[in-house]
Amino acid sequence: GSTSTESPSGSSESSKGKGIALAYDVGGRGDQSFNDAAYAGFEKAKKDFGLGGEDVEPSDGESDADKVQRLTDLARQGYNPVIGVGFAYAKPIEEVAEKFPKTTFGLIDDNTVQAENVANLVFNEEQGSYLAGVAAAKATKTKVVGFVGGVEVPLIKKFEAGFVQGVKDTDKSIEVKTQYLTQPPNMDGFSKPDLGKEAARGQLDAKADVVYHAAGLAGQGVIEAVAAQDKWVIGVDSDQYAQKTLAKYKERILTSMTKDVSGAVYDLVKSVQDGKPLSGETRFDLESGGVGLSDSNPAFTGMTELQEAVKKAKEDIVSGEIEVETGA
Amino acid sequence: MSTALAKPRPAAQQPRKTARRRLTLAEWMLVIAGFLVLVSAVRLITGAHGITSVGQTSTALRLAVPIGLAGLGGLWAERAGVINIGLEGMLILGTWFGAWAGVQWGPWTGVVMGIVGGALGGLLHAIATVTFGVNHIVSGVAINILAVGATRYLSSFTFEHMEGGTSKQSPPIESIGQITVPGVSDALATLNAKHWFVVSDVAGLLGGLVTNLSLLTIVAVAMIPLSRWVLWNTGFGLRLRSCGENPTAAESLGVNVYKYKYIAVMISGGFAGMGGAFLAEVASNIYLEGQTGGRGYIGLAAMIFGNWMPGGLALGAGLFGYTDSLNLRGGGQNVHALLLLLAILLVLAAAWAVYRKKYLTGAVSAVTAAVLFVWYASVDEVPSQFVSAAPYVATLLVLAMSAQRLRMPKANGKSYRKGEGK
Amino acid sequence: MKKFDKDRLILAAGGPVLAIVVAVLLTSVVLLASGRNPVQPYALMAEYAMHSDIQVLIVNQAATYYLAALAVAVGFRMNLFNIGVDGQYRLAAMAAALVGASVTLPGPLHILLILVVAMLVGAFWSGIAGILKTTRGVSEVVSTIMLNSIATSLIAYLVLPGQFGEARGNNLTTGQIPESGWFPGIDLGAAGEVYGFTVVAALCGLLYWLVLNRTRFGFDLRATGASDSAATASGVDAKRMVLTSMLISGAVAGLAGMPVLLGDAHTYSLDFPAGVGFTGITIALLGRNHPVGIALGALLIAFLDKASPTLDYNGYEKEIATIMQGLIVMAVVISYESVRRYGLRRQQQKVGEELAAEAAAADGGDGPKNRKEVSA
Amino acid sequence: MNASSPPAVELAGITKRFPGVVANHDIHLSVRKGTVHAIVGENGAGKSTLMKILYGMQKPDEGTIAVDGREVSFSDPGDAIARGIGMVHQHFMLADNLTVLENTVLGSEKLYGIGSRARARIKEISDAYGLGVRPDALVEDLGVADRQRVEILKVLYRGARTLILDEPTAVLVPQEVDALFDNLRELKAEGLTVIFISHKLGEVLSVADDITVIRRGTTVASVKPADVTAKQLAELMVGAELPSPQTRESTVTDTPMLQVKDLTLTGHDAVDGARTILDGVTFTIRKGEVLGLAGVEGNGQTELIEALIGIRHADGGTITLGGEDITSWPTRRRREGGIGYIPEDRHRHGLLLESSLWENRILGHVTEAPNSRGPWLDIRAARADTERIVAEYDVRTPGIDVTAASLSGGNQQKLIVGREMSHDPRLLIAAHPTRGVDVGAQAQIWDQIRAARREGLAVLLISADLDELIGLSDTLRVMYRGRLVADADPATITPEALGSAMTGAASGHLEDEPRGSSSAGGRTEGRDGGEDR
Ligand SMILES: Nc1ncnc2c1ncn2[C@@H]1O[C@H](COP(=O)(O)OP(=O)(O)OP(=O)(O)O)[C@@H](O)[C@H]1O
Ligand SMILES: Nc1ncnc2c1ncn2[C@@H]1O[C@H](COP(=O)(O)OP(=O)(O)OP(=O)(O)O)[C@@H](O)[C@H]1O
Ligand SMILES: [Mg+2]
Ligand SMILES: [Mg+2]
Repeated sequence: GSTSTESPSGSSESSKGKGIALAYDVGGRGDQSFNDAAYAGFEKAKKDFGLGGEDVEPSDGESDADKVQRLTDLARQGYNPVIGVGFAYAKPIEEVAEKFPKTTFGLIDDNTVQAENVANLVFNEEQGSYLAGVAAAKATKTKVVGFVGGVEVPLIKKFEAGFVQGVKDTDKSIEVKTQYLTQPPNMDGFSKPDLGKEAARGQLDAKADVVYHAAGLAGQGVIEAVAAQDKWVIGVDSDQYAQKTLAKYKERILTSMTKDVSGAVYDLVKSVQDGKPLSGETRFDLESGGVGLSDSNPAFTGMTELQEAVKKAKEDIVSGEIEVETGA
Repeated sequence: MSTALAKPRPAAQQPRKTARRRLTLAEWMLVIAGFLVLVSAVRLITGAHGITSVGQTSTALRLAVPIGLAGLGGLWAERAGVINIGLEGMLILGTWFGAWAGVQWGPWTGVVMGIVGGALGGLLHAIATVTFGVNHIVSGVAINILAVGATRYLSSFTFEHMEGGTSKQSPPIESIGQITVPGVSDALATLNAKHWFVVSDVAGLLGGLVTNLSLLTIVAVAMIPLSRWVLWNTGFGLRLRSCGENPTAAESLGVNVYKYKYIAVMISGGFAGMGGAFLAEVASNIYLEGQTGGRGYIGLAAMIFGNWMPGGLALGAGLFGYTDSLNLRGGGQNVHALLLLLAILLVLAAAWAVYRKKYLTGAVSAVTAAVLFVWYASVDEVPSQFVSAAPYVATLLVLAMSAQRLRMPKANGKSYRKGEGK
Repeated sequence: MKKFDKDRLILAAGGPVLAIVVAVLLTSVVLLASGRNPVQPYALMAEYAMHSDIQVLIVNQAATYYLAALAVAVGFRMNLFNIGVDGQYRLAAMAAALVGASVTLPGPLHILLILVVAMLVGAFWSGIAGILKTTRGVSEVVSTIMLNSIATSLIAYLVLPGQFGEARGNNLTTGQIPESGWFPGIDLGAAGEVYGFTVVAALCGLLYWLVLNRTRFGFDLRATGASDSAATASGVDAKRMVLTSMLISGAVAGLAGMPVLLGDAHTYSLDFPAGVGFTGITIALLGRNHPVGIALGALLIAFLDKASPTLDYNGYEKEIATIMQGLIVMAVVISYESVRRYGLRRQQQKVGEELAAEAAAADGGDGPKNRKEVSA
Repeated sequence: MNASSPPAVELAGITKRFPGVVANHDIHLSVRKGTVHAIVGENGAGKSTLMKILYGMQKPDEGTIAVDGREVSFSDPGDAIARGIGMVHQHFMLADNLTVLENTVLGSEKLYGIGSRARARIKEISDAYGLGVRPDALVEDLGVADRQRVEILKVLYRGARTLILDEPTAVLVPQEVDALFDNLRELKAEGLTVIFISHKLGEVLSVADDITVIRRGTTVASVKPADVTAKQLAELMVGAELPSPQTRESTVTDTPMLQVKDLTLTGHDAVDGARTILDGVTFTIRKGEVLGLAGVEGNGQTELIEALIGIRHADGGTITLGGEDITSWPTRRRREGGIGYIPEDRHRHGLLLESSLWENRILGHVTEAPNSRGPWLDIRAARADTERIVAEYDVRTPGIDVTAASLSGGNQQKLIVGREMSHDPRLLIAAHPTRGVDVGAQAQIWDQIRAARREGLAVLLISADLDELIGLSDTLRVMYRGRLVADADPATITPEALGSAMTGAASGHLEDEPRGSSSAGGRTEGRDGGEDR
């Protein structure tokens, strides 16, 4: 029989294609985090460049074969670029990219796949987290700060490592409490705010007065718990101070460690549109602004000593004077 | 659920005066006091003051509530003879309906609708198992699948179009309100912070029960004695239980067994639904896909653990909530302290087994105790991966030590047809 | 006797067909109620599944499901409810991948080693539940639920880079199994590759049937499932039977990870498919623990899984497929039960009728019936 | 009583069909107020069905019911109870895990609540009729006679004016039966009506005012006890002459087949810890001997059988089969070694109800020819042999592929007997081999046991039917509270004498006194007095 993707129009090879394709990782659209950020970039690019597009969610417990199928489907239909959100797409993209040399594949959060038509969009989360650590160290009065990670996977370990280093480099005597919510493959730790809430309460009870979370949706629980006690919380991924669902707590959101997935998606689309598609590893780091600290909370920008320390740390990282650990 | 192997029959001609030896109140107090002293000692030795802190207890309570409610759901169904493995699905329906109504009409309406949602799941289970006589487990599994699909589907018509909601998440729900017993709470917290022997531990345990109590938590906790009262002290409860013990006998006395099974399974779903509403409204303030995370199954386990009794299941849910809270609140050190506690308990168990001349059990306990002690002595913290397994390991261990004393309702899980009894 | 057999065949086929029709109708009601076209989703899915590459996906997925469902079915046949297939499957896949990646052996031996490790580890994990049940009376339902979660923690620990795992970008893996440990697939060109292990899965089904229906052991197992007390009285050691079937169930669960591991992934990583064991329960129920029924059930669920993405592309909610799954399971079990009852009643009726006819003939023939009986 | 008052119960033209069976066909029955009305009929005649219809548990397909002259229609037992009808079922309808009080008030909570008022009322009734029940005891801790009383109490508690007792005496020993009859007479004196079902004709003649005979689902006669003899009644029931178990030609040899020495069994259960179930049980069965074991249910017979077959492991003592010590053998090896087993509860222990006949033929003998070769089943041979059993043992079935559940009880039993006999057992353990089996099949099963005995089979027979026990056995033993307390010669013993030993009133060697009072011979305990015969 025929395969699902044999496109009768034959338009697949045209350079302009049908637009952008976005394939999500577990969680999919609506996770208020990673996937949603990718979606934001996707939407913006669609609008700015007047493109069409398709975004597709995964099913539960799927294997690589399903991802390969999804990517092939999208590439065959003529989408370009085809973006896989999350490291789970590494192997599938490696396989599919070979079959579609003219299509650009974006791979977020992974740099293990090397190919001419694959753009590895990776982030130095540890660098941004380092700044968060510096800010926390400067903001704490009790000399105890907390870190709540959603699921104990290497990606989140990077957040932790940078944060801890940032705190310790600023003031060795500060104690960092670390708490993960679940272990993989149980991804509840990214989606259960109640767990985040209880973990944050535990850290607050242990005297922490600044808590940094890297827990996706579960982080909402962290924010709620910390705000309830008028302590500082540091958000993650996007500027959580500006998030509507969190408006109630925004006063207590000191800052957020932003990870510009949206921008990365946008950049990739733009490069394809410009006819110079990104290839190989593109790092989104402090220097490029791919990661950083948001400063929409006036209370945050008003802390001068803190701001200076953060600025200094940023310069040192950019200049290479400070080498931030990734926890691997 | 379990296939009972041949059980000795009582010799007919020897009526036994004391049917079941129960611990007296005084003995219970003694056991509890002994346990407290032990825990306190372990706390002082290890310096893991977190194990009996106010926050720990209060977190444990919050984590225990949905499990306990699911367990109560299981209890009501199984007391009427229907195994309810669909609790997970009913919990899911509870989260969705609770949030859906909660967002629009306020949290208490949400609770009511959560209960209704769960009860709908119960109704479906009752139709399948009571009317059609389908295997109870099969029907439960089907309900779990259906609930997942239905709530996802419904979300994309409702929450997705709401301000602040997505297809996987509801907008925030207004808080249901919480209370802290003024004065008492602070006093207990102060006492707890002194780290005194036993006194601080008791203060911590009590403190957790009067601090930051959600109103729904109070309602939920009240359901335990209420269930006990209804099931064991009213005619309604007696009829319901008789359906789980011997439905044919109940039928022969004019009890409408189908009706009571229906009621019981719907109440069962209602409790699970309330648990779901609790998850969506108190534990977090939004509905989220996958929010229940297997708590229905854990609730079922708590109920079996509690020997199909409300008090027992509360204990089971409490144990689970407590170990889970240890895990979420600086787990490594706390669980490390627990290793020592467990080792000591096992030494005691070994001694008891040897006293009862059960040498094999004694030896196994002793060896396990030794292993735990070595582990305790050789590390400062338990790896987080193992900490997260603590609630499950604890449940398994306690069950392994107590399971043989359990007794489920005799006709539980059996299909019943009117007029076909022998 | 042929008459009964024909009846039975009609009844056996009637149940599922009726059920699927009912489930489809109910799903259409749901679609209608939500203002969707009540027919088009099926057409879309059917059309999508006509494509050969989707068919390959379905078959490959079905192989995994099939093994998981067989594992569940072995338990069901004994009235044991092994909810722990998922944990056994994941732990076994992880251990097998670890061992497979750390040795190099000639092809068949390498694969054999991996399979043996997978089965042993799966059996070990289910055996814990078995031992707890036989020695301590712990319900396997509860213990396997707990063991699933404990397996998660154990795996998380073992795949840490400090332990046995290695980091690959943001992923953690157990290292790549060398090519000698790959199970050769069946290449279908553009449609893709069917896992070679699908054949093994089918053989497992055959073996399951053979052991259950043609051996002494299988008879004992079925007898225990049909009546625990009668089996004990017939000389089956019920406890040993519980443990044995738990071990077999776990070993088969261990194999469930092999189609993907040996045919595609060649390593265990954080994104290895989870939840397969739960789907296995559904499928075992659908297939009534019969190897052919399970195969059909596995294909049906795999079809719903793999064809549902097309709904997404066409503006429908993919969840329609999940709802359908639930409705099918519900409808199937209800119709099975009704059909079973009907069949039993019908048979009793026939026995009654035939005996009455026989008695009438005998009465007409010679004298009072009782006299004849006693002298017989 | 008052002849002009309407009958307490009047059934007219009742017909009830079950799949494959017409249980009741055009039955007419009229029960006078204030009398004891007996209904007799052989197994499966339709007595219980009729009573269930009267009690609202089954709906008649045709016919009418009138209570106190008014026509009624019951949709469930609640309606019947409201009309003053109460029923004590053939099989106890009690929830084991509930207390006597709970079992009693269940369904009638409105009468006196479920607390102290109910308890007081129960005490009152119990005292009034001398039932002696303890309201707070768990039913599972009660013996059969006590359970029987709880059942009667349940009916009285509801204020029933018409009591249905469905085979209340089946599990009672003669002394308990007498006590029950005293209760019945008292009830009658109070103006209550009793419908009493039994196939023990002696009882019926002694207690009933009227007798109705049912045969094959329909009323065949209504008689007064003064007008009939037991033999006439029996022939009315059966519609033919009666077979009898009495045949005495001894085949006992000197070779011991089964020797049991000091068998001791202690039960451990969560409920009340250790408890002695079997206490030093010692006996021998020789080739060609039938040893009958009498005893009230629950005195350890079940456990003894289970210990012999190996389902339970004895805590002490030895079991020797044909000179071989089999104490440590598992069940399967014992069965392979030549122990045949006719279990007392065929549905729980003897059959796979939803499996076919040929699979049931394999059950228990899966390792033996012709069922298997090596590890493989030999289905063809098993089927062929099933055909043979069906033919030889007159199992009435249209074929061997039907499920066991679709056979009638008697035919199920014949299949089991055929199966066990097909493996040439050296020892047959037969527990209630003819329970629930009709007269024809009963005789057949007796014949088969006798025939095998002639060829050297040793039989351990346990039965509640004392006539069967006395008629079939070469030797009799009585078991009481886990011990063999008495022995007797079946040639001379009477059921009454046996009955008194079963209640523990007599022990040692029971003398052949015609109306056996309990004056026991020596005070020898079963343990000591066992080996001397
Ligand atoms: N629920 C039922 N379904 C089908 N057949 C039934 C049912 N109940 C009774 N029967 C059949 O109806 C017939 C009459 O049974 P019933 O129990 O009334 O007999 P009985 O006279 O009480 O016998 P026994 O002396 O053995 O108690 C039997 O053949 C029995 O198998
Ligand atoms: N509770 C029940 N439910 C369904 N069918 C029943 C039930 N009891 C009996 N039957 C059916 O009724 C028929 C007769 O069974 P039963 O054993 O009562 O017959 P019987 O008349 O006593 O026969 P026998 O004289 O051989 O003992 C069988 O087909 C049996 O399957
Ligand atoms: Mg019968
Ligand atoms: Mg009867």
